[in-house]
Amino acid sequence: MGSFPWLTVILLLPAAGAVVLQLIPGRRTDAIKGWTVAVVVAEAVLVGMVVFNVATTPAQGGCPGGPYARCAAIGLLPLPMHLQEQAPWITAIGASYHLGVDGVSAWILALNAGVFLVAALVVPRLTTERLKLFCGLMLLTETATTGVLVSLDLLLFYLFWEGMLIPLYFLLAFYGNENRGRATLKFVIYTVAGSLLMLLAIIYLHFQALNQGVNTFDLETLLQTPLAQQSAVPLPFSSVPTLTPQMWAFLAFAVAFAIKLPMVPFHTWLPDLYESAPAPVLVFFAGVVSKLGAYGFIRFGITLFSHPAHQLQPLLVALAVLGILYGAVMVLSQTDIKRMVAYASVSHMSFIALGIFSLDQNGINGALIQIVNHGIIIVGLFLIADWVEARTGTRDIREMAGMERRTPWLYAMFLVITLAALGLPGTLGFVGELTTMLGAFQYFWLLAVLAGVGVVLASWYMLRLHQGLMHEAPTPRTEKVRDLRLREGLVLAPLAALLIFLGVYPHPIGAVTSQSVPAVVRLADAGQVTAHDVPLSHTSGAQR
Amino acid sequence: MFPYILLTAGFLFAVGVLGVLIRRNPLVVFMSIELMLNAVNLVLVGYSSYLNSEEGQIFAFMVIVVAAAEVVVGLGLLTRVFRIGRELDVDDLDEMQQ
Amino acid sequence: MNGLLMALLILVAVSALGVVFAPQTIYSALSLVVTVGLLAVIFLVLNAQFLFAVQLIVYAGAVMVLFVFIIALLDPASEERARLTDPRLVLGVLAIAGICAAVFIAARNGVTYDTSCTHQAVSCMHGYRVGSGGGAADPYHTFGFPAAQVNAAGNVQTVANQLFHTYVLPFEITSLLLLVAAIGAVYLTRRTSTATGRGGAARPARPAPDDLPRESAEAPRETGERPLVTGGR
Amino acid sequence: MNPTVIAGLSATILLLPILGSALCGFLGVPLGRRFVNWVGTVSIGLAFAAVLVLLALLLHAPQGHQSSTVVLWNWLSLGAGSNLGVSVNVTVDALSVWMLLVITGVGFLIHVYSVGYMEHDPGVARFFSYMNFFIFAMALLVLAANMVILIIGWAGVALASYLLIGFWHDRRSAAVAARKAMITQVIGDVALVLAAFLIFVNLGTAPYCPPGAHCPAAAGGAQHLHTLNLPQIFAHASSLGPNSPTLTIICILIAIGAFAKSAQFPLHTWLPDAMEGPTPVSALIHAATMVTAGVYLIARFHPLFDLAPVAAGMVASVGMGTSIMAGFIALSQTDIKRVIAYSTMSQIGLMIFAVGIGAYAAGLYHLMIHAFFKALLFLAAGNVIHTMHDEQDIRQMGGLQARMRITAWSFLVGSLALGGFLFGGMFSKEDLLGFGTVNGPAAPALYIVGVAVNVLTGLYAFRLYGVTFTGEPRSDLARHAHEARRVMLIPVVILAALAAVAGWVLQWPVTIAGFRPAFVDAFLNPVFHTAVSGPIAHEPGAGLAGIGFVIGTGLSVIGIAVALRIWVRRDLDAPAWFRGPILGWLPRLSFHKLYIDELYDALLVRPGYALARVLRRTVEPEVMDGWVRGVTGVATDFSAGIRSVQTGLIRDYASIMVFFAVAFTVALIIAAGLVH
Repeated sequence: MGSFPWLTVILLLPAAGAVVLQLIPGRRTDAIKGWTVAVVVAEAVLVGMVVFNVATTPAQGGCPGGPYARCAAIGLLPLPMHLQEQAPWITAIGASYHLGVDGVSAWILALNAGVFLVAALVVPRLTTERLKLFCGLMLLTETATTGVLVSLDLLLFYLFWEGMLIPLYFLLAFYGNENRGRATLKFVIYTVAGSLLMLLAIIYLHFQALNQGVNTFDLETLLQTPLAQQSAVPLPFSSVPTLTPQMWAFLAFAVAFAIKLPMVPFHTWLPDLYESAPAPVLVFFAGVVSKLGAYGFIRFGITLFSHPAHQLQPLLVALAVLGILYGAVMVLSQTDIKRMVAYASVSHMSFIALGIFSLDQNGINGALIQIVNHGIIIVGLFLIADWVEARTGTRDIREMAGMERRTPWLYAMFLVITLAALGLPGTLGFVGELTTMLGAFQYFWLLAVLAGVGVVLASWYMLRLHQGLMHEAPTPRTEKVRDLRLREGLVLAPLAALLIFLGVYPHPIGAVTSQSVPAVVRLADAGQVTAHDVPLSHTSGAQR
Repeated sequence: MFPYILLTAGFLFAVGVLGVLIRRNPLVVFMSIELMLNAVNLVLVGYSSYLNSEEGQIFAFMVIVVAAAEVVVGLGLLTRVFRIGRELDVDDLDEMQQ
Repeated sequence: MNGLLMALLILVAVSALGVVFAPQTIYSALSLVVTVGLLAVIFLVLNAQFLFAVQLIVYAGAVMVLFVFIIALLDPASEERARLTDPRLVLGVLAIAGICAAVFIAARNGVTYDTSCTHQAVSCMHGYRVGSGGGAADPYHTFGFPAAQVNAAGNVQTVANQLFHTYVLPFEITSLLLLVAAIGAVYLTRRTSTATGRGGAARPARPAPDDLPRESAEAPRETGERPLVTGGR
Repeated sequence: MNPTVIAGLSATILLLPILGSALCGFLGVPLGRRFVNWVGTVSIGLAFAAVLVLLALLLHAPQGHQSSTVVLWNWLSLGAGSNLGVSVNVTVDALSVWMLLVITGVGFLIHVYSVGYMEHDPGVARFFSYMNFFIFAMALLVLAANMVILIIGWAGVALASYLLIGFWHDRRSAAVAARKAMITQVIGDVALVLAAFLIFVNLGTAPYCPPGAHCPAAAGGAQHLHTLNLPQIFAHASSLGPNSPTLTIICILIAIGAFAKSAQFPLHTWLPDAMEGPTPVSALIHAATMVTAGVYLIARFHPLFDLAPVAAGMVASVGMGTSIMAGFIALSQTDIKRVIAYSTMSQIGLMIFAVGIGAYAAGLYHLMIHAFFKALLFLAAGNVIHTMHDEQDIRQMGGLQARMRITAWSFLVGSLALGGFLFGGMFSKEDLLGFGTVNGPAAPALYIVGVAVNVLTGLYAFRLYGVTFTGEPRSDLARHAHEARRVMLIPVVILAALAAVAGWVLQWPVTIAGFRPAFVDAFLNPVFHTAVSGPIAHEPGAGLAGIGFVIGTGLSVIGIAVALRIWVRRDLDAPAWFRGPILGWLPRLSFHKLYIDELYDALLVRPGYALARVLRRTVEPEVMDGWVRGVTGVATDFSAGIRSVQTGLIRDYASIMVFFAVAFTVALIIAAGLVH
């Protein structure tokens, strides 16, 4: 790929598209949508090239099997990156414009480009008020999410992480159903609270490094800078592990990411928001924005804070498993199809969390696969829920039945997505759940068993959803529904086809992720090896 | 001598602040803001002289331009407010409360 | 020279007080004229001849004329004097004291540039050492004005040279800012059609009902009165 | 055997059905019924031909080369070391070919039959698409040489089963039954996946060496068996040692998977409900092939079960227990398909028992014979249901023998084969029961249960035959019944012929005058007699086998005879005994299927929904949102205090700002140590 700044291009292309969009007159809705689609298609093509490049070229850097101090001495960076760009940014405080792509971010980038493509395609041109504003905000969001995925500088990452909220806020606050105001407020408060904690932790890290004479926000540099172990402040309960400053910092990061992910008990903003947001926003919100929490855990959480991650591992995996089961049971109690999908999403996202916190190569690879998997599934499910709502005028599953007779294509596509969502072997869902559960199993067998209960519950609620809409005799609301339009079918069919294709041949994902995950796991394992340095390490998760 | 220049500038600035705080006439408030801007200019020029560097003067120049622009817009706003029949009192301009 | 400067500084301080405490607006304005004029002289003393000229022309000339003009135009009534117990007055005086004390202490104890300053101490920020032992490292122990040395090429030339080379972009941006301000002022002070009482004919005819979506798409750019933020659906 | 040829043939066997499925699914509706009928059946016929070629290759392969594993493509590879690395491998050996013969052979006949059965159904394209997909998934399941790929096939058949049970979408009962079947299958899948995890973590010491490649000697240090390839799993099974608890747990998990698929207690309740699907589906999936996959699975994993006698004993016991339980329930059911379904459950119980005690070949022998006669029974029942206009209650039937002679005779052949007299079952069932005399945990006890099942089998088989086909018609529908079309009769007749002849030809359980055909043993036993697998079941001696055969067949005949007297000649009013107060609970228990469905409903389903309700009404708003509200409450109180400051006057805001700015500056100066 030469020295051309591809990452900067994919980062700025959507924003540039949003700027150009302002030149189109507001009443030319066809031109507005056409331009938006053109921009996201171009972005998708470029991202495709980048991912292909990641898959086919060896990484630069990375520290194969050795202590990092030694690698640093010979100039090797801890993370094996495939494409990197670096330029000074705010030199006074050591922040730099450092972008990079590796196997961890490559497929999420592809997912990002894909869901924004879908979102642009499904924006209803005629019924969206102020279409130009909508499309512009959407493109800005894409730049922000891309920025989150390619930033290797903590400050830059934080900038995009928070910047993402601005267009999202307007999208959620202006568009959507009548409940949007409350839901948006809840989401924004949750997210900002988490992010501020993260900012504090980032500043803490910066000063930690500064104390050792390194003025930086750069992830790779911070990873090479061994953070001083500070004495813990004891808590009044002797059974509670004491919290070192690093653990506080990790918790701050973890809360920010856990809110975005979301993990139980930080999830209550999600059903409200998913219920009220419009479909195109949901497509990329559920499809990729929530995945960024998981990405953050992998990229920053467990690498920068390997000690605390290992010490809190039992808590984290317990929360993940709780999320799987809790989300699944909550689905069973819902009657609103969007809320059902929302809680199903909580359950599925917890699988991702489980994979990450197994701190194991299989688990983290699995989490990355599950990210792609769930991104595709949730996009499909929300589109279907939205289209069903538009056709029947209701979201209450009790008022719907028997749509199959009139909607065979919807039935078929919905079926494939349902099956992937319940993790049927042969779909991508199985690959993700198999590998995350394997990671969890290697940490502690009971986790995999409980996750397995979650899988069984998933088959229960997903079939309840699918059959509730499709089977039995039609109700008054559903007896005149029409099948998918060609346009809608052409959006859904690739999703369904991908779920099957990648289920039968998941190698392309695994081959890319497994190039980079070993480096992440080595970084995370650094915490385990010296866990005894930290007082009260009885919670350390070395049970293998 | 330099410390006294800084001291005077600080004083000018503080007096400007005081004006903003206690006066209700927007015109006087504007003038107080001008005072503050001038105080900053004094610091800039003082340092420029102290460090034998023209850059402070350049910045002071920019400040003067911005101040001029600000006065133009601000006074325009005031005439507007006056024209729609409001009394010239900053405490009446409290739409922010709603 | 120092005596002159000292005197100027004192005069400036006094006239500044006049701006704030003058009972009538026009006196405030005149005090301000005096203040900016004195400042211009201070600039001259500090070898900033160019700024001296600019200060006189822009401030004492243009800006203050504008102020006086507006005062004449609007004829504001004199307001009540602030009571001595007004918490804001107390706060303001305290602010004066605090700022002056802070500046004086900082200036007396020295804020010095120190190349040996690394990131070891809290008081050491990016090369500037703040705190004890200030005067010792001061490269200019005595405060003087080596005018001939500094401005061998001439102050105006030096400033212009910098302004049109190094700082040409900010310079152009400020010119743009002025332009925008001018346009804004014209926009703000123009006579609106409603104010002239020409009736509904001046307003654009209401669009036909079937035209509504287009109108809503166009509306924000047509009028300035629309609220900035409204609901979507 | 040439690997390329094997790979090509395996791929053909897999591709033909999936291709047929795709063609029917995507083009079936526009291209019409004829297209679907031809594509749907021919694809399976060709696959069957390919299986026959494989069989020929296998029979001509030299000794010791009768198993071949080939890699089709790399499925997933998560890097070196202890990371998952799975490739799509297929194994062709006697076991997989044996299963393929049943799947594609019986499958082909049932597909042909379906052409007639589904002739009036508008969803025929969907039907054949699903059926072909089932054949594909089943073929993948038996060909897979990797545990993950096996699980994919395993779930694929579950999916086909789900789709076909719920084939008639507008029936609520069908939807519920399909969901129940699927959830049960997912439980089995999860068990298998957990077993795979245990294997992954605990088994294996050598790095992966692909078949055919030159591998260096294993480097030291334990490594996970990250490929999950079956041959390697088996090769390393003994590394855990005999009777290891880990291996026992692995085997129990595999057995749970098998139980879910094969409808064994306690995961059996879905099978009778699964009869909601079209009858050919019941014949193919819920009788002949899919439900026997559990038997195949345990046979495939025989090296593990050989080393885990506790688990194997559990399997045998559960199989026999299910067998007698299902036989008991079958006695009182009134739905013609449910009776056959319970008999299927019972017969599979016997097969599970056989593989549990190590009599793999005997179990698989019964599997094939059972596929013949059970498919026959279902198809014949399908003819009856077809002519009765979807009426399935045998109390509405009767006297059909005169109206549909060929169907009735075929059904009789099937009943005899099931009952274990003259045909099919007499050979295969007695063969496996013979092993029961000398093998297994508590061999005599289980054997006695087994022969008791024989009596029950004869009873319910001929109860069904008698009530349905003999006597007087009990409804107008039955009076107007007529024989089925030829396309539906030919497969029935072929299956009847197979059920009648196969046992005589393939293998006898006893030696008569020194003569005993034993082709099944000869064909299959090399798979189970390998160097890595442990001891296999003891053959009963010739005398013992003879005595067992006489006892077993005798009891079958007694069961049949009693049934004939009660329900055909009607000169023995046996049910009267069970109307009294003493034994009255027995038929009720049987009729209500031992109340197991009700038990599950009360223990699992209702608590599940109740928990969900509690979570939604209480936990979510009070706990999950509650803690957040607690935090925000503090903030709200704080802001309420702050609000008084917000006067809306700019000067007040400015005052506050100034205050803090100055305070901050002063504080900074003091902190910087500038004040001495």
